[in-house]
Amino acid sequence: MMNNLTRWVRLALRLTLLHGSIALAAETPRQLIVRATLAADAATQRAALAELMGQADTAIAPLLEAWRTDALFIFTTPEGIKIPVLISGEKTAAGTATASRLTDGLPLTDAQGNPLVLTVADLAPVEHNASLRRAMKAVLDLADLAATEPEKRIKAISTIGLTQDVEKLPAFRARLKIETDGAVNRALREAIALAQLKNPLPAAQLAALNELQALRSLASTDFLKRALKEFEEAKDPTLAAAARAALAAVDEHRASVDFFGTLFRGLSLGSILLVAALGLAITFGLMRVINMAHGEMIAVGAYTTYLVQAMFGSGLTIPCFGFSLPIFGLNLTGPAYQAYFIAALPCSFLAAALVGIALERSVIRFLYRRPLESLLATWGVSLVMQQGLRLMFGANNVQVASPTYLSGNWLINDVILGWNRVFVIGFAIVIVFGMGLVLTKTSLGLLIRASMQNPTMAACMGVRTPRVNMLTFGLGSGLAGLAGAFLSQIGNVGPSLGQGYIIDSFMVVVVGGVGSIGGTILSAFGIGGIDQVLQQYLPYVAPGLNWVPGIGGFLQNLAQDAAVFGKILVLAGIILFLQWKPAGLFPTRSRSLED
Amino acid sequence: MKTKVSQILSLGALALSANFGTAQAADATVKVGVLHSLSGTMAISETSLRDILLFTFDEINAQGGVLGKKIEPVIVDGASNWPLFAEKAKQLLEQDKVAVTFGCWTSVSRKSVLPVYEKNNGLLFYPVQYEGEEESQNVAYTAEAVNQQATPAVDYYLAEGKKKFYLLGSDYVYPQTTNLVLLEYLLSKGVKLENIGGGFRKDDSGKIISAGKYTPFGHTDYQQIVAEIKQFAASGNACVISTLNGDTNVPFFKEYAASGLTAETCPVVSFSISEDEFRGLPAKQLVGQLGCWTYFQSINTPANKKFVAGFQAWLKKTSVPGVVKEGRVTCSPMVLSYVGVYLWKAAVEKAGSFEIDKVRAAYKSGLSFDGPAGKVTTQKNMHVTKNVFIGETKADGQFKIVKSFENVYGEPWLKGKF
Amino acid sequence: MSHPLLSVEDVSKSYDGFKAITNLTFYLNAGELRTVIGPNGAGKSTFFDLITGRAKPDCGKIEFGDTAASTQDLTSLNEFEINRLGIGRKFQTPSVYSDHTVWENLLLSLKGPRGVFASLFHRLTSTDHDRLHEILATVRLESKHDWKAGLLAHGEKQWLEIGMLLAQDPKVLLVDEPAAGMTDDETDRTGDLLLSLAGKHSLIVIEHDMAFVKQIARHGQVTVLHQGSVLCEGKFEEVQANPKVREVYLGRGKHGSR
Amino acid sequence: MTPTTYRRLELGALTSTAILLVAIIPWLHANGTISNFTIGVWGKYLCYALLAISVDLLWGYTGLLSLGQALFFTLGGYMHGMYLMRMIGDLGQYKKPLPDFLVFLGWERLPAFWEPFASFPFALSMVFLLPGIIAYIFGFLAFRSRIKGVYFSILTQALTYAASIMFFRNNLLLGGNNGFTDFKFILGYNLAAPATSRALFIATAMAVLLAYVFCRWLSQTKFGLVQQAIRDGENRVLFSGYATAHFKLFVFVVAALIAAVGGALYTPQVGIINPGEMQADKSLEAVVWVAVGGRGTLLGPIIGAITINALKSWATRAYPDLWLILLGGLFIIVVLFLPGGIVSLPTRLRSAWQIFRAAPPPSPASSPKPPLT
Repeated sequence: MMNNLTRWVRLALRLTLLHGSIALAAETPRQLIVRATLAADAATQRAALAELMGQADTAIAPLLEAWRTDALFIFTTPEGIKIPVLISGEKTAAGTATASRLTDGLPLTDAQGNPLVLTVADLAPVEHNASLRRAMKAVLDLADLAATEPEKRIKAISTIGLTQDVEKLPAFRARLKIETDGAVNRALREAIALAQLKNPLPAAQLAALNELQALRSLASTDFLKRALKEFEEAKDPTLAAAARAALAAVDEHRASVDFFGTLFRGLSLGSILLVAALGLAITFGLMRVINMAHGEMIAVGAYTTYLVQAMFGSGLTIPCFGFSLPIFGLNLTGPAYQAYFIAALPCSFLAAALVGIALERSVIRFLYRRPLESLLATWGVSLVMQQGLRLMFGANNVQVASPTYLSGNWLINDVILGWNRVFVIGFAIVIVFGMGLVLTKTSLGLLIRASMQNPTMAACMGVRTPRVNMLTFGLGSGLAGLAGAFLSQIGNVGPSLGQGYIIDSFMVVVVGGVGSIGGTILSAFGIGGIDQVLQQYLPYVAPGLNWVPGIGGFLQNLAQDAAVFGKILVLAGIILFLQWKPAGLFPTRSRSLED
Repeated sequence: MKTKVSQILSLGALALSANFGTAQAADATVKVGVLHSLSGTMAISETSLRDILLFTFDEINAQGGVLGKKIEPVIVDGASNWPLFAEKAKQLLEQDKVAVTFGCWTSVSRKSVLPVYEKNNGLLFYPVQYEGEEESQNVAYTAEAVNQQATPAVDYYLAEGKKKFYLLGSDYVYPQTTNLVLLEYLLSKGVKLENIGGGFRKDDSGKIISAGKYTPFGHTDYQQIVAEIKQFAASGNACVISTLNGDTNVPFFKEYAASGLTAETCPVVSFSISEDEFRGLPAKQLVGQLGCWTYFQSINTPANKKFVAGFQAWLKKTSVPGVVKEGRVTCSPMVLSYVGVYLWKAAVEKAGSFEIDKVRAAYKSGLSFDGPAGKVTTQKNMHVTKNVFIGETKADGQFKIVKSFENVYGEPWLKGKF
Repeated sequence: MSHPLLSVEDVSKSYDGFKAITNLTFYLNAGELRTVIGPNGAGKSTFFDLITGRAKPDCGKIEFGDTAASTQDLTSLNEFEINRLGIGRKFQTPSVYSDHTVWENLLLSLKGPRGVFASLFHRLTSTDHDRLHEILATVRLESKHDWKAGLLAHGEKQWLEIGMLLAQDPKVLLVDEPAAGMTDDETDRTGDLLLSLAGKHSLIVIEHDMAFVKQIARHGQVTVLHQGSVLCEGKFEEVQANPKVREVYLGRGKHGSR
Repeated sequence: MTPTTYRRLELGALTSTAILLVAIIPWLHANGTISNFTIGVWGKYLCYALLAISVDLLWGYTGLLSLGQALFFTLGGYMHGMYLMRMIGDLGQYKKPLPDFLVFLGWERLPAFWEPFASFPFALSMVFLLPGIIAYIFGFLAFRSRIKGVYFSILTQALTYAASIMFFRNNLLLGGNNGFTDFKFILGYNLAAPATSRALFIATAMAVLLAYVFCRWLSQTKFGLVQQAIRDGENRVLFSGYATAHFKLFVFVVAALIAAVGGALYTPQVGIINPGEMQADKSLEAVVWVAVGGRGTLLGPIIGAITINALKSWATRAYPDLWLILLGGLFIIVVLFLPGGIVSLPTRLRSAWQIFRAAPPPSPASSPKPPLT
């Protein structure tokens, strides 16, 4: 491995020599970086950085990395000489630290040779902007070709590949010979093929086109289109045909990516709907309580997650109703801090369950026989809770950061699977099973089912129905709280968070069949799936609407707003669906006289 | 029944009489209206403007007021309810008889009160970036016009070598108009139609009239759109121009980061995210993305440092109820509110009177004020000339300024100009 | 045999796998007073639900008509259409409009056009007026005609509902446990009233109270339902003597009578 | 109180209210005692009263809690608004003959469906037709499949929600989020003129009085009896031979029309109509007015709409932070403790007073109604 590396580096060096950028080779990489940091304008800086390209000095990567992360500073001596330095060693409590010079990596000393102690806040960090960072990245990318992590290698290869830089070809080819990882291999072949499109030799171009066709590379779309145009202008039928074939293969691949992507997105949206609606499936489905404050229970869960996050971090002060309420923080860092989300899950459940129980005791228990009025009273509660959250946490949204294990993605055959989405799906499954177990295997579940099916009978049998009602409502609310913890990873956390989910949740439960958990699950995934399918494919259908006389163009524009138009179609579909099955997918029939 | 009838009658009479009384203002003060949403969805943004206005009034009053009169704010709540804005505007103008009003955030609230101000010949200072295409004699637009935000941002992107532009926005006037202008602007700069993403809108004859992808307020599901952007950006050199407003940025950027798109592969410039909105955004996921405003808190000038320090000091000691004291920042709409008050003061002092017509004439004559973001100058068309900055977001929610444009003329009429 | 007014043939109905009615066949002749008895869960109420259109049978035929020519299939009609053909129903639990006065309850039930616009411009004729007073007298609620129905005693509500049934002047009256909650005296009078109606109208009466059944089944037939189908049919005495009936009632008798 | 004296009293009260609203208040406005602002605000309250009446007709009298009345209100407003937009002519910001928002969307020609709205009679008929047809179709589907109770509420809410996200789209070519504003003329009269405000106020007052008289008449017909019977026991009505779906459909359409008239009068007086008015919350707010005023009564909704909105105007100024808590709390209290609303207060107080004085309990006929639904 090491041997390969040195060989490759030597190769790269030789290349640089060949291409004549050796004029300034007298400068060491360190000197180049110093020159870049001290230069006044971005262009000079970029030029200096460009010379670093392909250099093998191990000092480059850490220094550029430090620059990118604002750890390089300019130290100005009393004489006014500017010395770029790298802060070395730990910062003291007073914010001071020792530093090393960029020129040679030696500690920064005063005239007597004693290490200088610098106050970090007084130093100016070396500036950088996007174009500079890109230049640094290009340097690092090439170095990244040999990185140990395959992801890093792929990223580097793809980035350089898009530049279609013929000069990078030897490096790629060399790497290709030794590369063992399949995905990296693919990226290399893609990058080589893209660069080869620029090759003036038709045979090489043809090979590149065939390669891209075989790879079905999405990234090549624009390049293929451009190439096709050139070939057509040059009246080269063979190449044009090959380009067309490659484009067709890519398009076909894109269609399948869209299809599986849509499937995944439908699944993830369905899971969100399910998680949001599950609590309602209990309070509305089993207890027949129309809880319009369900959305606020979700918000309570989300805010609890926020609080737990703050407690794991540095704490916070809540300007609660005009008073300042301090919440102490544990000041955790690293994985311990990241674990906040795990801790937040039970907390959100409990917090929302407690709020739910309080709501049940204070308002809902008086309204079991008056469902319409429970709708109205809980709407009042929802208004009060929203404003209460606003007064406690401010009208602003609060920040809930995604833990590292939830921010990332898998790319499977070009279909993006975000970890947060995968987690939501998994979570939905766990929660459904968990709830199924509670309802079927525990004594509480038994009591719940008994009391919900026939409260009078259950009461006669000695079940303390009010208590069971309270706990059931608590369970439903707690599930809403869990949903809130979850939604904090996907959307924003604000006082009106719940409002966005309430109508959807009711729709899910009604379509599924009130009282049927299985129906709720099916309808959540059905609605989620249809929504995503419409969102993905409506724009393709849109031009077809042109035939409608008079308003064809109008309809076409409307259908372009696929996200909204799809949603409207789903709602209209639900109304029509209820014509066909008024009691939802899985109606729970009753023989009682008055329903 | 009789009691019921008499009840409603007396109730009505009571409410009627309650609406009659208008307290006469003391002579030593001048009444100034503050018309923002302090409740409802827009309260998130607009309460900050109320705060900065109160700070400004205190600052001016401490210096002796305007024409020797202390400013007496009349604060009303538009409650994010557009018809209520019109009602409250009527109240300010017809009952309180305010000399000037500072207010509104959304375009629709401005559109809602506009007829009221024109009917009563009032004067409204409007401080928030807007779509332009309006030039009322009763509104002083200290706000950013489209050419003080969107077109400079495109210039910056073009200079950075971007070739593909994806237009994404919330579905309301500002994004629609901005993208309409941007479409013309991009085409005029040689960007090809197929390199403009987000979809097109056509008129009856099939002619493309506008571009962009629009999502409703409160939209939470950006999976599909991000997947589309990912494909759009697959061949590189792409960027996103976002006019998404407040709330929807959170799900969008979370999805954006989760899909593996970054500021380096495909940067996003957002016109509606200022330092204040950052308080509710996952800053980590936005690092490196761009913003474009006529003020950033990070502007490193003595004037700005003094302004920021002054506001923070005011926050500490103020006793106004409902003012959040922790974690406050300053941002462009706040500064434009601040600047607006001073420009009005300058106009009043030049006119030597609070009379609207005279103040307007003075205002249009080209007054200048050195604000936190440098010099602003009023124009004949009720807009102002000011400096434009492009900044990169940092993890602490501040912007690092990467480019600035000086003295950009505020032009509301851009459609068909390129 | 003359054409039956109401014929139910081979009808089955199940709820979520529970068979409420199985292959039930039943004929009712014009002017007949039929009493239906049977233990709890025998499917008596479901039987009424099927006739009145509240439930649709899974299979089988339900037909109604004086002559073969005018016979109509009830399974394809809904509640109000069946009612308009002349089938009235009194529910097990008295269902009156509790927020309306007694008078209004009867007025709403009075035979006449039932359409939206007819109701908007409805005016009470003097015949209607007389008819309502007559019914009030029959059900002995004259003095309480301006009471809210919800304030009536249980027995009175039963009477009011019977009155509402009378006001409809139906061809067939389906009466579900009319005597429940009545005093002995009231029960007697109810029985007399039902008997007096037979002949002009046809009646099916579901009842638990055997004394009452004995009273009203003097001339008519009794049908015993068990587990959703007809166990036996015949005169009261015959039925009483039937060993199968005895087994159903006495063998599991604890559930049988209330 | 005998029915005759009651009736005479009611007639008297009605006449004097009519004179107050249609003559005295406008006269006071004409001579300057009542400001433009006040008459505008009261005009708005009366429009809301119409919306409340429509909610009450459905909920209070028929037991149908519709959360979609704001939709019909707004549709009425939009239909009239389209006429008012056309009347702006080329006086808009762009000085072009088509509405401003179409210009900024890039349109250069008026879309076909905007054409006929230049005619007031056409717009007026659309005020009735569009909400009426939508109510008819939705009601037909909902009542046919026997959707009732909370399901009906949830579905109407979904309908409103779907419509509102539709109307928020600029591509619908109805002004998107901004809706319609900046109206100039109605029937050739300047909308900014006090006399026009006054005329609109009188028209609104007359509409409210008409709606009141209509509901009064309706509640006394046999139709009214059926309607209330449906509320108390729909199955019974069905088994009495009434096609309840037809009755419900009729009431639903009539209520939609009343709401639409309210909306049509609202647009010119408030000066803006936008989809914010048809959001789910607005319908629920209208339900609050009715609940607070007293449902199932004729005066309740009117009193409720005016009281709550007057309270809102005051509270959003005096205690903006607490307004929602106040509204929500009021609602919870009314639902839990005062199901009869404000109009039931005198009876309640009287009976409380009687109990306090240990007088015999009131006779059955005059005792408070049992809770509905």
